[in-house]
Amino acid sequence: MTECIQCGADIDLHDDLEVGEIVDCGTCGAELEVTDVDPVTLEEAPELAEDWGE
Amino acid sequence: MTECIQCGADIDLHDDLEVGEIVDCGTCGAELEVTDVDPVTLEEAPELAEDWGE
Amino acid sequence: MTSASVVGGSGFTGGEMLRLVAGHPEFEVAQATSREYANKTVGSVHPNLRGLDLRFVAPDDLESVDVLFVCTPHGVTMEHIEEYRDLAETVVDLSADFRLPDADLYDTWYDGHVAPEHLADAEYALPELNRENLAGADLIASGGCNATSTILGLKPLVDTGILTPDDQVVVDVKVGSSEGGAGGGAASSHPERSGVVRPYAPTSHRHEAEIEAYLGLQVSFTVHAVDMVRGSAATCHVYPESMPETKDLWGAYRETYDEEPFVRLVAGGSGVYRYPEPKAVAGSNHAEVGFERDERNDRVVAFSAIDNMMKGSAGQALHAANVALGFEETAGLEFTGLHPVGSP
Amino acid sequence: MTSASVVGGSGFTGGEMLRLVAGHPEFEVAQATSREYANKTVGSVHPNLRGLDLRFVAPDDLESVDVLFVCTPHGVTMEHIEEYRDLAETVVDLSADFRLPDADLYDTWYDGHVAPEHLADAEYALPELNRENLAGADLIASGGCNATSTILGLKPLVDTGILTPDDQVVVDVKVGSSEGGAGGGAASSHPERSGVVRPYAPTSHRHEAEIEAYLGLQVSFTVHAVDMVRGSAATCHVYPESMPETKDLWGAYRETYDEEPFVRLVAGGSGVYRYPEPKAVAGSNHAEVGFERDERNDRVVAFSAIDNMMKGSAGQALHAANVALGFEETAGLEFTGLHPVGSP
Amino acid sequence: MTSASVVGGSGFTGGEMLRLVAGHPEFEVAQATSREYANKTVGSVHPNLRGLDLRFVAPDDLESVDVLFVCTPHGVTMEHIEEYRDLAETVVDLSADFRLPDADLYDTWYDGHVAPEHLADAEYALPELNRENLAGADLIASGGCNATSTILGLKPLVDTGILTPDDQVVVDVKVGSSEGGAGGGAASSHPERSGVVRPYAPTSHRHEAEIEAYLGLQVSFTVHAVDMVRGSAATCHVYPESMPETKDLWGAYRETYDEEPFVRLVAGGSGVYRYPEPKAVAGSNHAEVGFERDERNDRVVAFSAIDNMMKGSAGQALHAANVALGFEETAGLEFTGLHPVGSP
Amino acid sequence: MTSASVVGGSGFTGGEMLRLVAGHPEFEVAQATSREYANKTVGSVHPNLRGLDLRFVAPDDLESVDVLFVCTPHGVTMEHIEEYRDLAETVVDLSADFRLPDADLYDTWYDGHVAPEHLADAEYALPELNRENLAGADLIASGGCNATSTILGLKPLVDTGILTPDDQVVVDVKVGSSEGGAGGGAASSHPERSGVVRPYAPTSHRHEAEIEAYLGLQVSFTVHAVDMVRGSAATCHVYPESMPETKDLWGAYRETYDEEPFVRLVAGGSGVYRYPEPKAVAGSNHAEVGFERDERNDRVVAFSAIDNMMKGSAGQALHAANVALGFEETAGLEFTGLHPVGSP
Ligand SMILES: NC(=O)c1ccc[n+]([C@@H]2O[C@H](COP(=O)([O-])OP(=O)(O)OC[C@H]3O[C@@H](n4cnc5c(N)ncnc54)[C@H](OP(=O)(O)O)[C@@H]3O)[C@@H](O)[C@H]2O)c1
Ligand SMILES: NC(=O)c1ccc[n+]([C@@H]2O[C@H](COP(=O)([O-])OP(=O)(O)OC[C@H]3O[C@@H](n4cnc5c(N)ncnc54)[C@H](OP(=O)(O)O)[C@@H]3O)[C@@H](O)[C@H]2O)c1
Ligand SMILES: NC(=O)c1ccc[n+]([C@@H]2O[C@H](COP(=O)([O-])OP(=O)(O)OC[C@H]3O[C@@H](n4cnc5c(N)ncnc54)[C@H](OP(=O)(O)O)[C@@H]3O)[C@@H](O)[C@H]2O)c1
Ligand SMILES: NC(=O)c1ccc[n+]([C@@H]2O[C@H](COP(=O)([O-])OP(=O)(O)OC[C@H]3O[C@@H](n4cnc5c(N)ncnc54)[C@H](OP(=O)(O)O)[C@@H]3O)[C@@H](O)[C@H]2O)c1
Ligand SMILES: [Zn+2]
Ligand SMILES: [Zn+2]
Repeated sequence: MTECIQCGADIDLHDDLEVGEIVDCGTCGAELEVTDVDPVTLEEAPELAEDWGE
Repeated sequence: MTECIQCGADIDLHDDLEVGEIVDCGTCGAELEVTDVDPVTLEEAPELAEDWGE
Repeated sequence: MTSASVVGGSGFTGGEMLRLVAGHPEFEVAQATSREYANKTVGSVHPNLRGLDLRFVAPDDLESVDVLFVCTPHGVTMEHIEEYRDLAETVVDLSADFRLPDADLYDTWYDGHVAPEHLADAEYALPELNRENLAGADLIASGGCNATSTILGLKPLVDTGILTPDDQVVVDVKVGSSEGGAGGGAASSHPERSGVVRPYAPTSHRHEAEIEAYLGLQVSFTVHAVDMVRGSAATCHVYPESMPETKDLWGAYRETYDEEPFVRLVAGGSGVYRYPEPKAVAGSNHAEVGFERDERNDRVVAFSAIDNMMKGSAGQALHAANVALGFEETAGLEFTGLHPVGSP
Repeated sequence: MTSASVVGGSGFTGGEMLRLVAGHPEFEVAQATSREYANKTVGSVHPNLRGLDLRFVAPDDLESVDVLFVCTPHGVTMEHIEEYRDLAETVVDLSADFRLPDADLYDTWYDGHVAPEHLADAEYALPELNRENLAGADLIASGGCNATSTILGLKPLVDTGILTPDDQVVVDVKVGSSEGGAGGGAASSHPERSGVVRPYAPTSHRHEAEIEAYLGLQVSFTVHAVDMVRGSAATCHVYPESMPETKDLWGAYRETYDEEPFVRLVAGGSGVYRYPEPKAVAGSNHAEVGFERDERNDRVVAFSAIDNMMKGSAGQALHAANVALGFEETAGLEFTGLHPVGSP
Repeated sequence: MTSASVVGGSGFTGGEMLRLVAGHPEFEVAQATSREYANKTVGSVHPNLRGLDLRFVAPDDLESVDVLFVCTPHGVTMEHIEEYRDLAETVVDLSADFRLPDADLYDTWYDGHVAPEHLADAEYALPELNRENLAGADLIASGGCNATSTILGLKPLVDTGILTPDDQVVVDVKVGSSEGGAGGGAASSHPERSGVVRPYAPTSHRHEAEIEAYLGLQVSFTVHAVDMVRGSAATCHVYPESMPETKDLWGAYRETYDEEPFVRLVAGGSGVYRYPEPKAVAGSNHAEVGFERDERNDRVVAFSAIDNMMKGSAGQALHAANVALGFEETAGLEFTGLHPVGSP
Repeated sequence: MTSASVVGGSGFTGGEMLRLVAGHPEFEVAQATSREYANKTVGSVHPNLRGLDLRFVAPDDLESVDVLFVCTPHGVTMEHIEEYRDLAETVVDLSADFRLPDADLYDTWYDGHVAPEHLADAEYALPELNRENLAGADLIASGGCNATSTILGLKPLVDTGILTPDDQVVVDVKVGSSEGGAGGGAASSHPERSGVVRPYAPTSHRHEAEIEAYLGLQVSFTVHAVDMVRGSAATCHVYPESMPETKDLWGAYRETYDEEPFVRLVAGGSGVYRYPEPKAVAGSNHAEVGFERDERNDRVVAFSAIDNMMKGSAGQALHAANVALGFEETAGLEFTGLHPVGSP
C-alpha cells in the first residue's frame, strides 16, 4: 500500500510496477508517475493537457 | 404617460382606466394598482403569491 | 416485516417512496393515499410500479401501520400530525413542516406553524448530519433537496474549520423539473421548461433557513431550473479566511465522509466525470461531493450533486428510517445508478 | 459464487454488464478488459461504478473464469471464440457474431463469418423465445436491441396465427444514442444528435435478418434516432388477413406473456402512460408491449418498448445466463425503473 | 401597409403569427387578442416579442382590419365566422374548422359543423397543393401540421402515379410538444413529457381526413410524441404496385418541387444530415422531403420534415396570405433555420 | 455590395457567420474555407444553408475580399494575420488571438503570442463597450462568449459605481454544447453530454482575462455545461459596498442599455420568463440582462443570457462589422428568436 501524494488515500498498486509507469489514484484520480519501485515512490505525473470538451 | 414606480419607465396606459385596476409595466413587468385616475396614481399591487413552478 | 404506508402516494416523492419501500427487505407496503386517484392502481400513475398489486385509498381510509411516510405539500403534515402519530409509531415527513427547529422560523420563512408543540420531537433526517439522534426517533423530518446538496457540499469545510460563519458563501444551485412535484403549471410545461437555464429562485429560497439551522452558516442562495428531470447540483463558492492546500481539502472531505455509505468524493482525475454531477448519481441514493481550489481568487469551489427524488427526498427518508428502526443503513438503497444515462 | 469476467468492459454494454454482475447474488466479478483504459479504475469510465474496487486489464491478461460476457464490436468474438471458450465454460456474447443460425446469413448481412463451426452451438438469448434451449447452454448469443423490441411486439400475433408470413408488416423503430456505443462520431456529438428525429437506417438494417430468423417473418424495417440515450421503441404496423377483435388481441398477448417476469402488457387505459414507452422501462429489464386496433385501415398497431442497454443487451444476457446456469431468472434484474424520469 | 390582427395571440401559433406579421415588409400588426392576458404586453407571454410595443385586447375589442389570422382551438372560428368575415376582407384560419371540403366529414371526424355554408368559400392553404386557387381567396384554411408533412412527403408519388389509392401506405409520424398548444396538461408537463417516445395517437388521428381529402389516399396513420418542442416528421412506408427506380423517384420529387421556394430534397448524400429531419428546418418555413428505396421489401420510404409552428401552421398561413394578396411568396419567411441547434 | 469570406466555414461559428453574411443586405458571400470539406457544398455540413450555392475552398485558395471573418481555433489567426490583412481591408477574428490588449496576458493565459505587433491595432468587438473605436477599425477581435455574457450583466453596475474593483464578484456560468465547436470529443458525445450539469471549468477559465481587461474587475469564474446546444447564461453574485435600491438598479441598467438595439432588460414581472434566460434569445443577437436584490445577504444577483453562436460570436462579429463599415447596426441581425422553443 502506498499513499497518494495528492489526497492521502491508500493506492492499491499492481505487482510488476516499473519506473516511469503512470498509475492513477482510485480515490482522487490523480495521475502519478512511478519514480522508484523499491520502495515505491510516486510523483505527480506531468500534466497531459488532455482536452476535456468545450 | 405615467412613470412606473418600480423602474421609472414610462407606462403607456389605456384610456378607460378604473380605480382598482391592475396594470403592468411594459418594461419591468411590475404589477401596479390604479389608486386614482385623475391624475393617474399607481401603487404596487398586492403580491399575488403567484406560483411559478418548482 | 414492518408495515409502511405512504400519504401522497400519487405524487413524485410518494411514488419513489412506494418503489423503495416495496423493494426493501424489511418493509411491506400497506397503503398509499391519493384523493385524485383513489381506487385506481398505483401503476396507472407510476408506470414503473405496474407490477405492484396496490390501489390508492383516500386519506380518510388510512389504517394503523408501523411507519407512515408523508409525501404531501407543505402544510398538510402539520395539520394532520396528531392523526398521523396516532396511526403510526414512526412518522417520516418529507415536507418542510418539521424541518426547522423553531416555530419562529416558520413565521419568518413560511406562513407560520399550526402544531409547534411537535417540533421538538422531530429529528432532521440527514444521517450524515444527525445519525446519532435518529436511532429510535419517532418523528423524522426529511430535508429539502437543495438544502441537502448544499449541506453535504459544505459540511467538511465547516467541520474542519476551513469555513467559518464569517466567511462569504455563494451557493448557486441547478435543479431538475421533478422538484416542482407532479402538479406543474404553465412554467413547467414541456415547451416552456425544455432547454432552460432559468433563475427560478433568484434570492430568498426557503432552504436558506434549513442550511443556516443545520450548518450554522448564512449563505447567499440562488436556484436555477435546468433541463433535467432529476437532480440538484450545488456549486458553493467559498472564501475561507485562509486558503487551504489541496491535501487539506482532501483531508477534510475524507475525514467527514470516509465511512459514509452514500457519499462519494469526486475531485479531478481523468475521464469525462471529474467533478460531482447529478447524472452520475441519478436514480441512486448517492451524493457526489468534490472541490477545486482557485488560487487566483482565494476561493474554494465545492461541488455537490444528488438526485432530488432520492438523496434529496425519498432515499434520504428511507435511509433515516433504516437508522431509526435499526435496519441495515443501505437496505433498499443499493441501486448505483446508470451509465450511460441521458437526462434522468 | 460463480465468477464472471467482462470483455469490453469499458464500453456501454460492458459497463452495464459489470453493474449487473456486481449486483447479482450468485456472481462475483473477476476481470474486466479494456485496451484503452487498462490499469485504470472501472469507476473512472463508469461513474456509477466508482464503488467497485476493480481496474481494467488488457484482453491478453484474461484468466479462466466460469462465465465470460463478451461486449465487443461485431467481429471480435468470432475471431477469439476458441480462446474465449477455453477460458470459460459459458460464453455469453452480446455482439451479432453468433446470433444468426447460418453462415450464409453472415455473407448476406455482414462480412462473412470466420468461425462458422461454432454457430450450431450457439443459443439465441431471448428467454421469451428460447428458454427451453438455454438451460445448460455454453455459447449464448444475446439478441440485437431493435430485433428484441420487434420480436417481443410481434410474437403474440405470430404465435396465435393472427399474423402470417404472407402479411404485410412495417416496423418503424425509434432508438436512443447509446445504441451507437461509446465510440460515437460526428453524428453522435451532442450538438448534432440533440433533439433529432433522424432516419439513421432507412432500409436494410441488419436486425431484419435476426427477426426473420427467429420470428419467421420478413418485415419492412426503418430505424430513427430520437433524443434519448436509452431505449428502443418498435411500432409495428400489421395487416392481418382477417382483423382480430380486441379481445383476441388481449388473449394473444396474455397467452404469450402471462408467465413472463419481464414483459408487461400496456394497451390503453387511463393516465399519461397508455401504451408502451421506453422511458417507462428505462434502467430495467422489462419490456412493455401493447397494441391498438385500426378498424378503418384493417390494421393492428403493435407497440413494444425496451431499454436497449438492458432487455436489449446486458439485461437479456444476464437473464439468459440465469436460465443457462439454473439461477433464479430474475436474479440481479429486480430494478423496476424510475418515475418520473427524463430522457434516461 | 396591410393591417393584420391575430385572434388567439397568446397561444403558440398566435405568437408565431405575430412574430411573422411584425417582421413582414407589407404587413403591420393591428391587434392581438387574449382573454387571459388582455391588457398585458405581448412580450410578457412571448419573450421573443418583448420588442413589440403591443398589448393584448379582449376578443370583443377586435376592430376592422385587412387580414385576420385566427389561431384559436377547433370550434371557435366556425362559431365566430360571420363576425370575423365582417371584420376583415381576408380571414386566415389556422384551426381545422374550414379545412375539410364537406360538412359530412366534420360529422365523421369532428363534432359536426355550425357554419357549413362557409365551407365552400374556404381554400386549403398549402400553396404546394393549391396555389392557383389561393390568389384572391378571402377565407383560407391553414392545414394541419401532420397532414402537411405527410402530404408533402407523398405528393410527388401520387402526382406521378407511382402511388395509387389502392396501394398500402403507413404513415408513422413523430411530433414535438408545441403541437399540443400552450394549454398543456399532465401529459405535457416537463417531467412526464421529456425523453418520450409516446404513441399519442395510435390510430384514428383526425388529420387522416385531411390527407384523404387533398391527396386522395387513405393512409394508416400513427403519431408519436418525441422529445422536441417543434417539428413534425412523417415517415411514409409505401408499397407501390411496381417498384420505381431511384432515378424515377428523383424525377418525381424534382418535378413536383423544383420551383417550390420552401421545399428541399434531401435523399442520401454525405454528412450527418442525409434525410429530412425536423431540426434542419426548425424555425424556418422550409419542408425537407426525401426517400429511400427498399428493394428487399418492394417498399419506398418517403420522409418529410417540417416545423409545425411554421410550415405546419403560422408559416403556411402567411405563405398562403402572401399568395392570396399578391405579395412576394417568400416575404417575411426568409429565415433559414439554425445550425447547430438542439431540440428547438 | 461588400464581399466577405469566412475562414473556418465548416465550423460552428463559421456556419453561423455564413448564414448571417448571406442574409445581410450589404454583404455578399465570396468564399468559405474548409480543409476537411474542400469542394463539398456548404449545405452538406450546415443543412440550413442548403439553399446557398457555395462550395468550400481550401484555405490556400482564399482570394482578396473586402471583409474576412476568421472562425478558426485559437492560434490560427495569429499565425496567419499578415496574410489575412493582406487579403482584406477588414479582418474580423472570432478567436481569442487578438482580444487581449497585451502580449503579456497571452503568456499568462494562453501559450504566448506570435504576432504581438498587431495587438495594438485590434479593437474589441463588443459595441456596447467599444462602439466609438469600432468605426473604421480594420482588425476586430470578437469577444469570448462567456466573457460577453458576463460583461453585459455587470457593466451597468460598474459604470454607475455600484460595483467597484474591491467588491467580491462570483460569476457562475451555464453553457451549451456548441461552445465546444464542431470537433467534440468523448465528453461531448450525446450519451455523455445529455442532461448534464457538469463543472467543466471550475476555475481558471481564460475568459477571466478578458473580463478583467475590459471591465476592470477580477471575478471568480466557474463554468458549467448544461443540456442545451446554444446559450451562455451568467449569474453574477455581487456584493456592493453599499446596497443599491431597486430603482437605482433599474436606473443603472436603463441608463447603460436604453439606446442599445440588442440588449433587453428583464427583471421580475409576471409570466414564465421573469429573468434573463438563454432560450428567450436563442437564434437572435439579443442579450437579456436583469437583476434581483438580496436584502438578507447584501447581495445583488445580476443575470445575463445570450446565444453563444450569435451575441457570443458570429452575431457580435457582424454587429461590430456593421459599425466598422458604417452600415445600419442591426442589418442582418433582425431575427428575434422563437417562442416556444426547446433547447436550441
Ligand atoms: N419533489 C422534490 O424534489 C422534493 C424534494 C424534497 C422534498 N419534497 C417535499 O415532498 C413533498 C411532496 O412533494 P412532491 O414533489 O412529491 O409533490 P407532488 O408530486 O405534488 O405530490 C403531492 C402528493 O400529495 C397529495 N396531496 C396533496 N394535498 C393533499 C392533502 N391536503 N391531503 C392529502 N394528500 C394530499 C397528492 O395527491 P392527491 O392530490 O391525489 O391526494 C400527491 O400525491 C412536498 O412537501 C415537497 O416539498 C419534494
Ligand atoms: N449499444 C447497444 O445498445 C447494444 C445492444 C445490443 C448489442 N450490442 C452489441 O454489443 C457489443 C458492444 O456494444 P457497445 O455499445 O457496448 O460498444 P462500445 O461501447 O463501443 O464498447 C466496445 C468495447 O469493446 C472493446 N473492444 C473494441 N474492440 C476490441 C477488440 N478488438 N478486442 C477487445 N476489446 C475490444 C472496447 O474497449 P477498448 O477499446 O478499451 O478495448 C469497448 O470496451 C456490440 O457488438 C454491439 O453490437 C450493443
Ligand atoms: N400547435 C400546432 O402545432 C398547430 C399546428 C397547426 C394548426 N394548429 C391549430 O391552431 C390553433 C391554435 O393552436 P395553438 O397550438 O396555437 O393553441 P394554443 O396555444 O392553445 O392557443 C390558443 C389561443 O386561442 C385563444 N382562445 C382559446 N379559446 C378562445 C375563444 N373561445 N375565443 C377566443 N380566443 C380563444 C387562447 O387565448 P386566451 O385563452 O387567452 O383567449 C390562445 O391564445 C388550433 O386550432 C390548432 O389546431 C396548431
Ligand atoms: N463556439 C463558440 O461558442 C464560440 C464563441 C466565441 C468564440 N469562439 C471562437 O471561434 C473560433 C471557432 O470556434 P468554433 O466553435 O466555430 O470551432 P469549430 O466548430 O471547431 O470550427 C473551427 C473551424 O476552423 C477550421 N480550422 C481549424 N484549424 C484550421 C487551420 N489550421 N487553418 C484553417 N482552418 C482551420 C475548421 O475547418 P477545417 O478543419 O475543415 O479546415 C473549422 O471550420 C474559436 O477560436 C473559438 O474560440 C467560439
Ligand atoms: Zn489520490
Ligand atoms: Zn416598470
